[in-house]
Amino acid sequence: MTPDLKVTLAGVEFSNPIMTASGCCGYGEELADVFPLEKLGALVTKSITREPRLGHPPPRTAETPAGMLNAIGLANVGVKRFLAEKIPWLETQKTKIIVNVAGSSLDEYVEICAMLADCERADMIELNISCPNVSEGGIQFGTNPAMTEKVIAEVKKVFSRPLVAKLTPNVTDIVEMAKAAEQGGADVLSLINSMVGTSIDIETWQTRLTNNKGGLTGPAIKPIALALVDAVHSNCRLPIIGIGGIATAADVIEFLLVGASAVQVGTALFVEPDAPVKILNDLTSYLKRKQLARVTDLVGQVRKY
Amino acid sequence: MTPDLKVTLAGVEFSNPIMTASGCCGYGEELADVFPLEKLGALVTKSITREPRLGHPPPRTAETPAGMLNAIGLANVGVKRFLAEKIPWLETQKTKIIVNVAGSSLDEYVEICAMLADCERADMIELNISCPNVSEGGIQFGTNPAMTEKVIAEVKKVFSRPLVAKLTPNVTDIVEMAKAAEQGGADVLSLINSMVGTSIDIETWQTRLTNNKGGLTGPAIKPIALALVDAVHSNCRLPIIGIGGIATAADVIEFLLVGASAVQVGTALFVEPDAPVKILNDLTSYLKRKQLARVTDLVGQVRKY
Amino acid sequence: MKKLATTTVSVTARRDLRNDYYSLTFGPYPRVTKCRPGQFVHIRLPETDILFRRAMSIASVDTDRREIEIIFKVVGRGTTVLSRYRKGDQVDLLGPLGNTFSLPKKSERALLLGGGVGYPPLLYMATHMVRSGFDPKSIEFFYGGRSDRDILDRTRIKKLGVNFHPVTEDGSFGQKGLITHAVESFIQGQKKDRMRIFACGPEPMLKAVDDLGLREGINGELSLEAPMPCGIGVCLGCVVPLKQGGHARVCADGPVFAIGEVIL
Amino acid sequence: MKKLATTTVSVTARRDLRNDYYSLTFGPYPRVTKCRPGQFVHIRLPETDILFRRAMSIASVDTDRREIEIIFKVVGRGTTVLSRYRKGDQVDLLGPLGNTFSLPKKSERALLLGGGVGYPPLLYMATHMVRSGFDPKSIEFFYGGRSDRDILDRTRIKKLGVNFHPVTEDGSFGQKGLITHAVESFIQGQKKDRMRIFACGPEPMLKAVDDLGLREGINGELSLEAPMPCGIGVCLGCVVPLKQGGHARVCADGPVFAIGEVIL
Ligand SMILES: Cc1cc2nc3c(=O)[nH]c(=O)nc-3n(C[C@H](O)[C@H](O)[C@H](O)COP(=O)(O)OP(=O)(O)OC[C@H]3O[C@@H](n4cnc5c(N)ncnc54)[C@H](O)[C@@H]3O)c2cc1C
Ligand SMILES: Cc1cc2nc3c(=O)[nH]c(=O)nc-3n(C[C@H](O)[C@H](O)[C@H](O)COP(=O)(O)OP(=O)(O)OC[C@H]3O[C@@H](n4cnc5c(N)ncnc54)[C@H](O)[C@@H]3O)c2cc1C
Ligand SMILES: Cc1cc2nc3c(=O)[nH]c(=O)nc-3n(C[C@H](O)[C@H](O)[C@H](O)COP(=O)(O)O)c2cc1C
Ligand SMILES: Cc1cc2nc3c(=O)[nH]c(=O)nc-3n(C[C@H](O)[C@H](O)[C@H](O)COP(=O)(O)O)c2cc1C
Ligand code: FES
Ligand code: FES
Repeated sequence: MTPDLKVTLAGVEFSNPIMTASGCCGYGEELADVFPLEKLGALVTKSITREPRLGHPPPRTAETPAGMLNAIGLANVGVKRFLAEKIPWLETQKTKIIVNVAGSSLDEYVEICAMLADCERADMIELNISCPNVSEGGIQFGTNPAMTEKVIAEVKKVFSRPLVAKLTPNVTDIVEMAKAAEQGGADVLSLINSMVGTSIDIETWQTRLTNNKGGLTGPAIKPIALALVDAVHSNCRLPIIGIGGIATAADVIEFLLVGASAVQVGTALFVEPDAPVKILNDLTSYLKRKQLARVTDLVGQVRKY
Repeated sequence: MTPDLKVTLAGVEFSNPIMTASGCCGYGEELADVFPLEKLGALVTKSITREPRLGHPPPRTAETPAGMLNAIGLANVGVKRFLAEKIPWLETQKTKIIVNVAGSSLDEYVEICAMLADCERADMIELNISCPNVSEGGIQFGTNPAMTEKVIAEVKKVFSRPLVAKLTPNVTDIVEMAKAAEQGGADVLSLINSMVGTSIDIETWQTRLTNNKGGLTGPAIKPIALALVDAVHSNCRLPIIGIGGIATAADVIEFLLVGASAVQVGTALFVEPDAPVKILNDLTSYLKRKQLARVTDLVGQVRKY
Repeated sequence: MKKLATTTVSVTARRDLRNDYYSLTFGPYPRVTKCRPGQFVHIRLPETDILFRRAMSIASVDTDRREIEIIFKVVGRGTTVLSRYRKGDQVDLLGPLGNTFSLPKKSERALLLGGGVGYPPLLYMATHMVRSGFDPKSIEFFYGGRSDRDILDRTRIKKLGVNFHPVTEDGSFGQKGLITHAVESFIQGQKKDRMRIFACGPEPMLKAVDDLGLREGINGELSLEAPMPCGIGVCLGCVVPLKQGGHARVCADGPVFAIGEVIL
Repeated sequence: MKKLATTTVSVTARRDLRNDYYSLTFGPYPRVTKCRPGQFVHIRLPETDILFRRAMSIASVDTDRREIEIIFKVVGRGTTVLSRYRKGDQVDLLGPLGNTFSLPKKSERALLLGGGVGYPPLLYMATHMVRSGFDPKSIEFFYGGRSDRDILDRTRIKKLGVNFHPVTEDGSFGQKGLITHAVESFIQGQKKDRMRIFACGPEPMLKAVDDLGLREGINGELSLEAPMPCGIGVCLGCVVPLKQGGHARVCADGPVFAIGEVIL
């Protein structure tokens, strides 16, 4: 008997809990050369802003112990070209599409989401209120509960399908942010975005990123992400998409056990572009071995001392 | 010409900037079997509390990608036995001693520090206001600027030698905490303590630590620590002791470049107990190669884009 | 010589044993003369994605050739990496670490109990006793495993001249059953005050041995395992609770504890 | 066959070249027929403490034996790990990736410029041209390095029948000076519109070649390097600024760019 991998978040059914994380899968075209995107529960697009953005000048990535730093700076084609050029191709793909939206002002978030409202293939919007790589204000939303609540509430007025609030780990109390997001009307929470970090070249004494600092991601941050998902799950009723350092089915299972209903794979795609396929196979074997009928049987089942 | 490795923090001269971090070198006895402690700039003791503490039951460590989790739970002999049994041995060692103090109440901090005031070999006290592994309140001090300021101001009344405030990374704005510590009268800042994290055994579904969560340390967190030291150095005038994932001289140099005046080596001691000696040798070679007369020539010299 | 040090040694021999067990011999190891049965070395796995060293009991020493041997089973990431080491590869050892089994009186009967991967330190103990002039026939060497494939080094053990008692759960080699049952029936009707137990193996086995020793009034020692970040006593990660209260560090206060001493 | 895939292959040959250069040949590689000069493979270093794959230009292909070769110099952690691979070891390749050098017209004179570790893709280019029926004498193969020890594979290059122009900074082998100077003096008084440049090497060299091409009106292509987290175009980490504005991804839009196209 094949275990049931389907998960439902805010009324939307996903064929399985494995999604690709924003900024780690472009708009899907390249990954589609590696595996059929219908294998994915969902694809989350690179953050879309109102205007096209080049991002920061290179170098904008650096390798770190079991992780990486990036300060891409929200390079993207802008919402107009996204709708004109990227969505038509995405419409041909048999997977759910979550469009990640970033802005540097309340207006910008609302305007972009309004433009996506008519785009049926935007199954959900994920609000990136937590990107550490833009100075104009992106991260402020995610570190301030009132602003978190406000931006979500305003976006909900213009976008009727489910809204995912993507939380930053760079806060004293993530539960406070989760509750603010819930208060604002978020349907789902996703966490975590990257941790602020930096790296210095000891030969040149220069920072390794033109932005001087960047976002730390990859296996290194997995324990942090797990603790934060656990904290939010224990204190908030919204469904959670777990993100942070996921590379294997074992990682996915850890996130499900602490309360994530689905997960996103980010940095691991750079190392193994077909990681989602391997993860799905191994997750299925695990469920069979543990004689579990549904992947949802794992959610929140962690045993604490 | 041998480069000058001496550093002076708050008027105290250290023979070099390499210290061993609290909780990673016990009270020094074991490490003294590996190398003469006079090689160290300073030894920072395991956190001392008023009463002896057993700490949490095992398991209380777990391995993670390029890091580890610990929830030792401040196991220590208590201040009385520390003074009676540990200090006499430490007095025979030719290195500076920084006594790390932890408490679960303002009173406890003050009482311990008062007891240490007469102990001349406590060259400095490092206040652990940031331990994530005790539920009684330890971490609250470090995440609340008013309490941070208060506990430091009260301790300063009873302990006249320099005071180091050890900051937690688990906050939205570490600069705010640094300024509160400065306001309270701290002479030196040390950062970072561990990041909150967890890990789950996917076979048993049980958390890997009896405390259910623990502190993430080791190379994995180095980029985070560097960014935080950089932020504090750019916004606060107190000298900084950099901590987090340091294993090699290259790591030390990165910390000095972003503004640390000295560093502490923690988790790396578990892998290479003589890491400080190797670091010193490699640091000296580096200074020679770069034709720098003093290790202090590196402090804060990072070049930003 | 420093009391504690890391030493770079080379793999001088490698044996691929049955059922995913391997033996590696390292040398030249100048600290070989400091090694005693029950002690372990902490092995670095550099340039891998594994942070911590892995503890391995010393299985034998050759003071003339300045070599030490470890025997391990591949059960996880660390042992997989170890199993790839070939003759000539370099390895970094921290050790010898921990306390030691105490030698029994010559008049005593030594019951050596090795269960599965707990066998190596008892091989060392038996060899050391024989070399130290103990009558091999005063040594009862119990070796337990799931089945035939788990009982290593049979000729080697027999060569020592000890009384060899292999035990397998499925009875495919030696006595059938659990090692503790085999020991229990062996001691029936024997003088218990002249016996001493030395045991290493999985936790349930050690618990059963501890119970047996206490119940039957047989003194002895158990060698414990615990995850060991540092191995030298500074991290306090490897503790076990003691019956008298408090914790002991398995790495520095152990790994050998008296029967009745720890809470298993 | 999927457009993009990771493939597990074995090291089928290993050559330890001079001055810390190594050549590794991998096979059987079913995707060998898809490889073209200028492309690269992204090599995983599993179970090491190195997260990212490392990009390596394809240096030669053997479609009969289904093998590809890479040539690299040990300069850091990634290449140190690579240099330890021995015949029989397994390796995981993502590729072939990137665009390709475009073949010149048969009437054109091809100037191939390989500087240091930039040599491998030009070896492939030269071999491919000769195999595709280009007159070897229409190929000017410039190969620059610090000194004698940096010029690899001399017999192999000569065997191709191309015009070989080794250049070393210290003059210890071939012409003395910088590769770009050697090219400059070579083209003096020659018809520039019938020439095409193909270059790979360190950034200062590429910049000089770009300037030269623009100044002298010689068309051609440069193969760039950049740190490449993904290699397939999804991370946007490897971009270079374009003269026309905007960024190009070195991995997916390159690594080969026309002279005058990118800001170096
Ligand atoms: C004193 C002592 C002697 C031993 N002697 C032997 C022996 O002779 N033969 C033998 O086969 N085995 C021996 N072991 C067990 C051995 O050290 C390995 O831990 C065990 O084989 C696990 O295998 P692995 O490393 O491949 O597993 P892994 O899957 O890599 O690790 C198993 C789990 O333990 C954790 N872990 C492993 N090592 C540590 C550490 N140092 N600190 C914290 N957590 C850790 C890992 O994170 C993982 O969760 C001994 C252990 C001790 C303590
Ligand atoms: C298209 C292409 C083709 C190449 N072909 C060759 C070749 O044929 N022969 C050859 O010798 N070299 C080649 N290189 C360079 C090679 O990929 C290595 O990056 C280089 O040799 C550095 O060596 P290392 O990995 O040992 O250095 P390291 O010290 O391990 O890395 C050097 C620095 O670059 C960073 N870095 C390395 N790889 C990445 C990555 N994938 N993503 C982000 N950061 C990274 C590291 O973090 C480090 O800071 C090529 C590079 C590219 C992009
Ligand atoms: C190169 C890169 C670019 C990213 N870009 C975005 C982005 O545009 N928007 C966003 O919300 N998150 C972005 N992220 C964060 C990821 O979506 C994810 O939250 C983070 O990487 C943690 O997951 P991981 O450890 O699996 O990579 C980016 C991450 C990386 C590595
Ligand atoms: C096992 C362990 C125990 C620790 N105990 C203490 C402690 O008692 N008091 C304290 O202030 N910090 C303690 N720390 C934190 C370290 O002092 C240091 O801040 C942290 O480990 C980061 O440095 P590292 O990455 O070099 O280990 C402990 C860390 C570890 C790993
Ligand atoms: S392993 Fe660190 S105290 Fe025992
Ligand atoms: S390496 Fe990721 S886009 Fe080029």
